[in-house]
Amino acid sequence: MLKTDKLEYNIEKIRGDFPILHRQVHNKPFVYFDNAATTHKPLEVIERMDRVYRETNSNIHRGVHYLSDVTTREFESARETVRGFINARNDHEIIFTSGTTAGINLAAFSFGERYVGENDEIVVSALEHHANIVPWQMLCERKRAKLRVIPMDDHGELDIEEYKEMLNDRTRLVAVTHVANSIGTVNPVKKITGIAHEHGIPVLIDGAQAVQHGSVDVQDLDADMYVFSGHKMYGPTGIGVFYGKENILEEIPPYQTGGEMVDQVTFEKTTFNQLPLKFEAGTPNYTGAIGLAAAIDYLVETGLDKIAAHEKDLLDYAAGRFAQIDGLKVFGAAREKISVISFVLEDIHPYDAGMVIDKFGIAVRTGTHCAQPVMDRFGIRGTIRASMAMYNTREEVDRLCEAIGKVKEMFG
Amino acid sequence: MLKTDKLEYNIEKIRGDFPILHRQVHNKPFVYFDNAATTHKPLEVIERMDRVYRETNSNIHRGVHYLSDVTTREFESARETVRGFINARNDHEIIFTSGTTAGINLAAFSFGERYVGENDEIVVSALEHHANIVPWQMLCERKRAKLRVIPMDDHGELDIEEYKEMLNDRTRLVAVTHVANSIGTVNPVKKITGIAHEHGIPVLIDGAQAVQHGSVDVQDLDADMYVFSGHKMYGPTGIGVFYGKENILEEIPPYQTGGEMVDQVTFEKTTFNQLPLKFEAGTPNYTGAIGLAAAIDYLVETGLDKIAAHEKDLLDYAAGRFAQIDGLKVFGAAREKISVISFVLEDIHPYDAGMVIDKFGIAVRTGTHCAQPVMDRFGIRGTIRASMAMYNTREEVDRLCEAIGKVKEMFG
Amino acid sequence: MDMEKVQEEIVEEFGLFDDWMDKYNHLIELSRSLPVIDEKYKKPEFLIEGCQSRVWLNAAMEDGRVVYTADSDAVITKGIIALLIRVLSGRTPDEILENDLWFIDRIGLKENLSPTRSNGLISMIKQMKLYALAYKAKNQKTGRNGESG
Amino acid sequence: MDMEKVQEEIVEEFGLFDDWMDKYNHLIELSRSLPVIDEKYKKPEFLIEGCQSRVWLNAAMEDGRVVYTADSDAVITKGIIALLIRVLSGRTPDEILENDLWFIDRIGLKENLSPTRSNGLISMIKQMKLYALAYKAKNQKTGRNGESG
Ligand SMILES: Cc1ncc(COP(=O)(O)O)c(C=O)c1O
Ligand SMILES: Cc1ncc(COP(=O)(O)O)c(C=O)c1O
Repeated sequence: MLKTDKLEYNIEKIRGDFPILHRQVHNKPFVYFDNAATTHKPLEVIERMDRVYRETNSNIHRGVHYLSDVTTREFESARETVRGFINARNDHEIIFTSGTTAGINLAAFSFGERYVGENDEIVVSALEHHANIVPWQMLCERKRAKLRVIPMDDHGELDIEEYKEMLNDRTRLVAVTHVANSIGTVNPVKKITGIAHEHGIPVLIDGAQAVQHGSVDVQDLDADMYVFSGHKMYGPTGIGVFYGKENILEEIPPYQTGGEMVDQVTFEKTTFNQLPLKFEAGTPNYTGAIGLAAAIDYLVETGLDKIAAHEKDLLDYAAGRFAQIDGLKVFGAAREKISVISFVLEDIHPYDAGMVIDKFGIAVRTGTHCAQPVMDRFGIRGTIRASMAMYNTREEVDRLCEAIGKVKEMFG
Repeated sequence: MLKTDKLEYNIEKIRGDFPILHRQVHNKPFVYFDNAATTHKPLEVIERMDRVYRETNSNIHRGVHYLSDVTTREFESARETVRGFINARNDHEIIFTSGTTAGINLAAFSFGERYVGENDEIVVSALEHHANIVPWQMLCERKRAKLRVIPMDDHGELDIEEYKEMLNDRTRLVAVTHVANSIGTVNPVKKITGIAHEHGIPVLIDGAQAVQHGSVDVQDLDADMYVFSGHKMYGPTGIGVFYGKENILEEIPPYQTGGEMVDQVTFEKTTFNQLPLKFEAGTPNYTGAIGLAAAIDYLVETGLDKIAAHEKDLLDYAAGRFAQIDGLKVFGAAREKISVISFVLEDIHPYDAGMVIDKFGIAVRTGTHCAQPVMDRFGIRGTIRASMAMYNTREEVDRLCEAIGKVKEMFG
Repeated sequence: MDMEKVQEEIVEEFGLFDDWMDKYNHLIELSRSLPVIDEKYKKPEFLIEGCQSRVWLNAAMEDGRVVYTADSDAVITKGIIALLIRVLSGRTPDEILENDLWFIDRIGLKENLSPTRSNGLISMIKQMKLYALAYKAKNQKTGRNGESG
Repeated sequence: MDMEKVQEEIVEEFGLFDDWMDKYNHLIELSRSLPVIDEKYKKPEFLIEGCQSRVWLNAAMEDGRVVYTADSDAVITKGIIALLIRVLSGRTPDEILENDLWFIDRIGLKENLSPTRSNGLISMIKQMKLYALAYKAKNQKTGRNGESG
């Protein structure tokens, strides 16, 4: 156990670590509730990347010179940090990508080329972000395969019985989100994976909204593939992770090709390098990977359990306050739910609401949240979404409620 | 004309802008001649990205809140900066990618899906980096198309007559590098494009080694597609540019799919967004794009012509000094050549040489430089490559010569 | 009143309000004055792309002048279109095409009213001008204003 | 001399040199002592992956001991293999598999000699141990050292 585990969750210290939280917006103290879109960065991350550029920058792997070696080591050590973070078995199962979307596209292409043919089926859920729908649709179109969708109920929970019915000997892959970005449902991914495995079907989990809110253990989940983004977990933009079990990564063909990931190149034939290089074509975003490792260090030092507890308290508090607001309707009432409240105000367009809330210096997101099918399911065109992070406070929730009051006053 | 054009090239000021140049390596002042692998970053770039994370960070496009708007504007203004830099006709012809390799893979997939079929031909040159070979090989394998290679002569110049012969009514695309990273040849890309266009064949140019060394005008070159990386032009890692003419971008299908690049998503059907979003799936590396724009501003302010003149002086000086070293053989003697000297020392393995040169605090690269076919063409297994940038000096060339002297003494 | 005058009037109106809440309230007020599009035109063909809220726009030619009707599901957006219509509706195609909408910047519509989706605003104006252009072309074809295509 | 002793000896030897040029010169010297692999083994099957320079390695069993021969096209690499062979060659498989090569860190081979490609060094050691493992398995099969598999 970490030594900090015994300390209180020091919210003031944590807020002090994030420079941007101390600015003003529209002459009001800034309140940021758009964390599901992207999170802010602690000083550790900002300064770590700054240091790369000022002191050690060099391209990695093939250089014999000193700084190339230093940067290679830091990049590979970032890989080891990620491995430890999600408890993967091997470093070479960690592939750096530019983000979740890139990771899912990698999977859809490489896994698809190897395993998916005509009339085969891919299963996704009704709770997916577009990033975990469209690449599979494109694959199905290319291969004439079928996309099947696990339905959800009115609470925003997936129907596991339906899911069981859906699996058959044409099912090649199940791709589900760990946490739904639109309404916060935490899916029972371990159960979902277990059921798929009974049929020998591999599972990809979209962890974009999960890794920043609690510990994830890919071996415990027995996930075959797991993807996430750096920028949503307090790390930099332009970096993400694709985890794949070794046997899958060995089996599937590379996705992007180019320098570094090849072994031998002639115009007649090219052979590919070993894992993880096989999947990392071109110069990787090594600065981003090093920054991501700094973010992970920060999360681990703070303690993911403590973060989860703090965020749960915030969510409960916000739910309680929202329940008292007339005409406010929350979408998503799953028993397991994380950090996101998606709501509408009766007869008020989310866009109108968002524009007024913004004037209070408060950032929320409005619209479909790249999850149009979820909106369709609820028969709405969009919501106002407040998504919380480790640095948010109850006072900020109060300020949001105040702004909502004003919205109602203006448009009610 | 820029006002700075009248000033001298102030190398001391320029070196002052790059913090890393002032460090020591192995207790010696650091000399960096590995610029073709990656370049260092001026303060403007480092501080610009730092500012994003400290002051304005937010995910772009779909937010109604203030900082989302600020970041969206900065991201789109970075796109406009890139457009101006390569003189593209429209902003929406500029697609942000994670680097050159990603850009070429985009082209190989999207152009390939639309235009390449069985027995069609793709033409590349003998001077390509692996990034501009392997994606086309993979495409050819998938589509049963053929890869043709423009040969080069002993000077490292492409054989334009052979190239003309090679084009036929099965040729779908010509993909050539603007500048060869391995030996510095500047290809006559305008001529190559003109010849292809006589046959109605589009041309993709790999500008990874060109944009940092002189002005590039995609309209003047009449390039159909042009790709480059931020990290090789004094910008950050994890960002690059894919330029495509509007009509091509409209015609070809998207590559990666996911959030932001879609218009409507249902499980039955997805329609795609307009350019450039159609090609920018997921959260783009907006910090990287803003950093890249800062790098471009820095290059433009310094003056690309002046940089080119400075680098030419360095190259000539180095060539002159190298000519006096017994047993040193330079590969690549093209009439048009940029910033790279690739050489071997008689009977000495490049790796041995590189290790000793490193001890002098000097960074050079050794090996095949991701251009194995170039090495094969010359019948060698690798070279020592010194690649120069805007901040290098004649004194640094002298120090390299001194180190080479020591190498010869030790292994001779 | 010519277009310049109307724009000046709007700038003056907005100048009365110190803070943004008041400006928003004014837009909400204005939204009620929007000449509402006929229900039968509330179809995808009349929807403007690039807006976070849905905007439908139609135009008709009356006595050589373009008359716009519109609607939106968001109130503030409606207020904005009402402003655009106040300036542009009932003008000749040439007036619409040649005049600059400088009032937008002056009342801070672009920067302050619709933070991210000034895209939406641009799309609306573009669509309004497209209608004007279409009617102008039609007029020219039928020879009504004497110029040749 | 046992493996510990040989490693101590090497550390002492390298301790004599203050600067890296001298250490390199010593490696160049050592490269000449490398027991060179037979030309017929200079084939892809004997090539070690992960090295910037090419390294060929072979092993034979003589009286229960593994004897290595090798070559490389780079001199410093040859010197490094010569060191590895000095420590490991002529030992029993068990000795090779059980003993730690601590001398590498002590003379700074990993950090300082081959800056990036300590990968190559790791591959070499791995390959040498693999040979030992293979011979051990073979011995066990033929029952020569009494243990069962
Ligand atoms: C000519 C050329 N093309 C492509 C690349 C690949 O660029 P990146 O690694 O940034 O994707 C390089 C980089 O070495 C290059 O020199
Ligand atoms: C569940 C989920 N999946 C995928 C993504 C896409 O992530 P990125 O934009 O970083 O590629 C997101 C981001 O909104 C998400 O919330």
